[in-house]
Amino acid sequence: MKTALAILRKDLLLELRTLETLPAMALFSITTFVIFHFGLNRPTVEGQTAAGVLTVTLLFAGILGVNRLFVAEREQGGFDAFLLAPVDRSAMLLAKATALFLFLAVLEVIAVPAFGLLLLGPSLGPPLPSLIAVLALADLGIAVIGTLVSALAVQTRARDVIGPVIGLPLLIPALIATARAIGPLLGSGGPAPLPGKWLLILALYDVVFALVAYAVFDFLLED
Amino acid sequence: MKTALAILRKDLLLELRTLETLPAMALFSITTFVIFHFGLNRPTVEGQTAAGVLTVTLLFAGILGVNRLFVAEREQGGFDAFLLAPVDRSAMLLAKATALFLFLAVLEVIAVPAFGLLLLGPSLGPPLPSLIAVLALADLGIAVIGTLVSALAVQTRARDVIGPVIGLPLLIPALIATARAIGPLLGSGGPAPLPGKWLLILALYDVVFALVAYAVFDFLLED
Amino acid sequence: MVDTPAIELRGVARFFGERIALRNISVIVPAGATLAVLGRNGAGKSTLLRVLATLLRQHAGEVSLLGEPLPQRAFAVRGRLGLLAHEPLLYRDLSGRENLRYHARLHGVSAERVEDLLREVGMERRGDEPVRLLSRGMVQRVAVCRAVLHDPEILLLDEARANLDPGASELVEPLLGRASGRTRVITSHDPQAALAEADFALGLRDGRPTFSLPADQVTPEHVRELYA
Amino acid sequence: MVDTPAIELRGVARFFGERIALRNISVIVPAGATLAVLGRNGAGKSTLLRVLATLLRQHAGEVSLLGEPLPQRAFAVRGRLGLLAHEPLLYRDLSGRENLRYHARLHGVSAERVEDLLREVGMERRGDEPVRLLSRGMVQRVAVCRAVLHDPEILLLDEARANLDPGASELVEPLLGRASGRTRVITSHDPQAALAEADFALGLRDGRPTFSLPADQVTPEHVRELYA
Amino acid sequence: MPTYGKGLRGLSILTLTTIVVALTLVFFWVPQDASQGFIQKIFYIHVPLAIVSLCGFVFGGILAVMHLRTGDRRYDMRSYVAIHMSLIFGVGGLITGSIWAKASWGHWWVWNEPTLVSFLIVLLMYATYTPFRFSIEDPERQGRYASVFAIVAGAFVPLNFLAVRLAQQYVHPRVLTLTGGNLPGPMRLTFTVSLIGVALLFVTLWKYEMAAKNARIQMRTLRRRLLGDDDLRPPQRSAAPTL
Ligand code: HEM
Ligand SMILES: Nc1ncnc2c1ncn2[C@@H]1O[C@H](COP(=O)(O)OP(=O)(O)OP(=O)(O)O)[C@@H](O)[C@H]1O
Ligand SMILES: Nc1ncnc2c1ncn2[C@@H]1O[C@H](COP(=O)(O)OP(=O)(O)OP(=O)(O)O)[C@@H](O)[C@H]1O
Ligand SMILES: [Mg+2]
Ligand SMILES: [Mg+2]
Repeated sequence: MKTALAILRKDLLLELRTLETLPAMALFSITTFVIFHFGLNRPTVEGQTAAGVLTVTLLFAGILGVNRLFVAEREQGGFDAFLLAPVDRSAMLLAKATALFLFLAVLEVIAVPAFGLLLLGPSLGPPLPSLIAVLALADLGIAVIGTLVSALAVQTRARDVIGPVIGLPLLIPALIATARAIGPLLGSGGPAPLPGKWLLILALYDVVFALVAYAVFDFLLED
Repeated sequence: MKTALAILRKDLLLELRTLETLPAMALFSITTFVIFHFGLNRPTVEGQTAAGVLTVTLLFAGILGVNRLFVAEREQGGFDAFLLAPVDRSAMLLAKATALFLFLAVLEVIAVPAFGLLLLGPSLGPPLPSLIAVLALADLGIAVIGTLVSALAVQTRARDVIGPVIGLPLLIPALIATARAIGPLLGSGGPAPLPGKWLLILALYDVVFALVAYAVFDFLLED
Repeated sequence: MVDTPAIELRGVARFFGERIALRNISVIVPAGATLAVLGRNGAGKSTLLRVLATLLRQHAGEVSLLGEPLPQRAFAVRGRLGLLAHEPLLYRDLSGRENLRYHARLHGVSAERVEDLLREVGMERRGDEPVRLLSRGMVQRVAVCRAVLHDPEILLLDEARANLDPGASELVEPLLGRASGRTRVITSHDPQAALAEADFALGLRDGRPTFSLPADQVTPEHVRELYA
Repeated sequence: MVDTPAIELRGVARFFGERIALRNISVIVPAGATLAVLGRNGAGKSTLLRVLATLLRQHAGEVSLLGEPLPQRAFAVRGRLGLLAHEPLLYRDLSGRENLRYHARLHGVSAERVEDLLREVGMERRGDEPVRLLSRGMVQRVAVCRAVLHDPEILLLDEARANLDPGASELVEPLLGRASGRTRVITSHDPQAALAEADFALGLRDGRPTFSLPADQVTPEHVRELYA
Repeated sequence: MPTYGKGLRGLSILTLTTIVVALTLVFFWVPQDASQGFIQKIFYIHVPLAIVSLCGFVFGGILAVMHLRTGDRRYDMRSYVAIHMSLIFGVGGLITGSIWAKASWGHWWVWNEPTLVSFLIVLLMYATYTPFRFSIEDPERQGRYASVFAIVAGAFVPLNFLAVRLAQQYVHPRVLTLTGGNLPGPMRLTFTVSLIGVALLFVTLWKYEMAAKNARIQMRTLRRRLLGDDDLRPPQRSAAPTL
């Protein structure tokens, strides 16, 4: 736990040392929505389309975040240094997944209001609590899978393909569930109740992969 | 010219060895289509919406490629080695833009059929030639801007964020033109003729920024 | 009880695919002694050090460090050994101080120790600059701090003094040198210097041992043969 | 016509922000001679070499290489100089051979030259492995090939023999050594060895010259002062 | 070294007068717009702000070209200050525009006004300028890269307007058009005076900031001369050029 905190702290330091990331992400999300506006050529979106837009934005940010999180470890020997320390391997999983989760969460804190302001037809207020729940679950999934897969990619050294090729397909179920769960919330007639089925699937997905990640992570880091 | 070829060759070889960029780009776009396929309540899209989804997806995938364009040069001293050679600096621009263009082209060879299969309502066959023309022009724009932005971002500390943040707004005009040019091609009633206006704007965009890039690129490599 | 040796290797082998990086290595280093590993480029020196550092597993044979067999009880010896490899293992975008603080937290070492060490290697005034902006020798100084931060019992030094100026070499002597009292495994491409500070010597050639002797029994003939 | 010196610096300065990395450096190296640059970690040796390599511009003073003023005519001397810096400047995911072929293309050198060089440093059989999998010394050998690939008139060597085993040191002698007939600027943390193979010596301290003399006039006193 | 303080006082007075005159005209003289009422008066602040800010960006780009051509770092400083000022003016334009939109259309944001959308994109672009500078340590490289940025962004501005304007199939019916001849006389006069006032304000602020920056640099040079070079400080990071 303390180890995970140390790693997390180091990552956040690396990432945020000048707080230039946050404004950058704010700009980035606004730009993204401007792009969707022009791309879809609609002044507003709602329902499933809105859900799709949000999910894809999330996915894109996730990939960027994953790249960023593990590059320093790989290029600068951070993994070796970590492996030399007398600490629990899973701390790395915990720390990296948390960092990724935070990255996504911060992005959403900025991007979702921007989305509401710029692109979303229906008001953002009513569906917000449910939306937060869904997004949190989705972030968790992306964070766990992203960490697992990048660790795999870093450690195999011959890091060919592995990262995205395994990671993205693995994420598809979670992403579909996310889009489906969000869709009804953003309907033009006001939010429908949260679709429990999709939420459940998402939660199940998170739990399963968190357990799997925890179980296999140690082996990934050895050798 | 020969220099550019040498660099290009090296870049392609590196990509072939590490497969870091293309799989991520391709899988990202396919994942996006899958999300929209299962996420939208419509099984298919057409017209402007189809054009928007396709363009935005390709643009994002392109940004993923942009981010990695100069990473190897920076981390492994490739810039220095290149600067030591008695060759024209612009060769780097030419080579990197070509590499990016090729990546995008390969990406499209995979992503466009996937799009036709997963998402597009109307048949992909009839509009294909016009589509290829538009995409080629769009790729050119992304390649030039992407190279420029990537060269700008790679020497900064927040490189992974700064690249997309500068690149996306810069690409908006190209994106608008592309989406608008593609829209009529994918109409449900069969392809309309290519909208010349947008093609022209796209071409103008490409030419202007190619010239600007050529003019300023040297300054990015010195020192 | 008989003193357990600090390091004991018996018939150790390690492959990379088909390539033999280490083969049939047996050596014993008593606590506090220094082993010099010599050999040509690619002989397997760094690989051996990485095996000892628990970063690589052996494919055959037995390794035990401080009485604990590897790799089974690797977790028990981590934190009791320090590695200074070819790469400094520092984050280039963090400052030396931040890097060391991070490692201090990982190893449960106090922040004062970081300051002490930085002072000892003469980097206290440059400690707040990103490692990327430091000169190569300064980076190496910080890397030395990293390796000895947790006061390890075993030190694995892979050409540790490369890039250090003569003054810095002296500064790090109490940390890395024989006087530190640690059990050490060192590699160097200066066989004379290495043998002078070693108690035992292991000669490697294409991953196989050519000699494994007390340092004072290594003859110039041995050395010549090793590099021939 | 009087022979133009291969390297001529007059009052050269270079800053990094407020920091003075070089100040008031003046030195002349005739063609074919060797200049040893000595100094502590952070003295500015690598910075000087990077200025000479046209990778950094001086902020004050004049630099001329082979009679061409820098940075104005940098393009005219690139391709006539070779740099071996702290970093090998090789792509880690490409093989040694691929790396060298790439540089050969950039420099307009034939592919045979690559093979010859690889053979000369004893890497012809390991030339097809990604650099990332090579041992540190093997990487350095490939880096040596890279630096002399285009048969440069001026060689800038930043601790060029670090990580090379004694045998490899001999192998690269005809390429990097005095016998190569090139004008050389070398740095080293072994002042004795460096002075022995140099004609001129420049001592740097915090970026400022402490001495600039023919190598045989450098006394142990000078050296002591430099590192004190 | 040029002294940017010269003539600054006269310029300040002129600017102040023009702005006071403009405000007087806006609030006490020009007739209220028939359909939009009092809120329409924000037009006289909003549009000049936006126009001046755009011109400032282009100005910054031109200065950046000069920087790269001459290698004189002072041009970088000028370009930096120009873009910085333009950003402030641009945000002002965006906010006043937002207020206007809220008052007249009931939304803070509308997509069907091409100037507005394209200006948003331009602002998004330039908003990265300062963080971008800040993330480059080497002052010289910082200047060079920032200039490249400024040039590329400068070229981007017109292209962006073209594309965005064409993309709008339906343009909101307009009460006022700058180019069209249907701006009534008093309105045109008021608008022109406002525009001149804001432009003068821009120039004045630009000069003030240049003068301040200049003074600081001269201070440092002096201090270095007095204390000698041995004042070895680590390179301090700043988005602003340090020369
Ligand atoms: C949030 C930002 C903005 C909003 C909400 C906004 C809103 C408006 C509104 C409501 C009008 C009046 C249109 C009419 O009554 O016909 C207007 C006009 C105008 N705006 Fe903005 N604006 C914004 C930003 C900008 C920017 C950044 C520019 C800079 C180029 C700009 C330039 C203009 C011009 C030139 C006009 C007069 C156009 C005409 O009547 O032809 N606006 N704006
Ligand atoms: N990860 C790896 N994959 C494949 N081969 C490897 C790997 N690491 C090392 N090798 C090979 O193992 C052999 C031994 O390498 P090692 O780094 O141990 O040599 P070394 O004795 O340290 O040499 P040097 O003096 O050059 O540092 C070399 O042939 C090297 O190419
Ligand atoms: N890019 C940079 N930015 C800021 N400072 C730098 C940069 N590069 C070098 N320096 C500083 O310049 C000084 C000289 O560095 P240089 O690398 O030339 O030293 P050196 O003599 O080669 O030392 P070493 O023996 O350790 O290799 C050092 O204080 C270093 O921190
Ligand atoms: Mg080694
Ligand atoms: Mg150096």
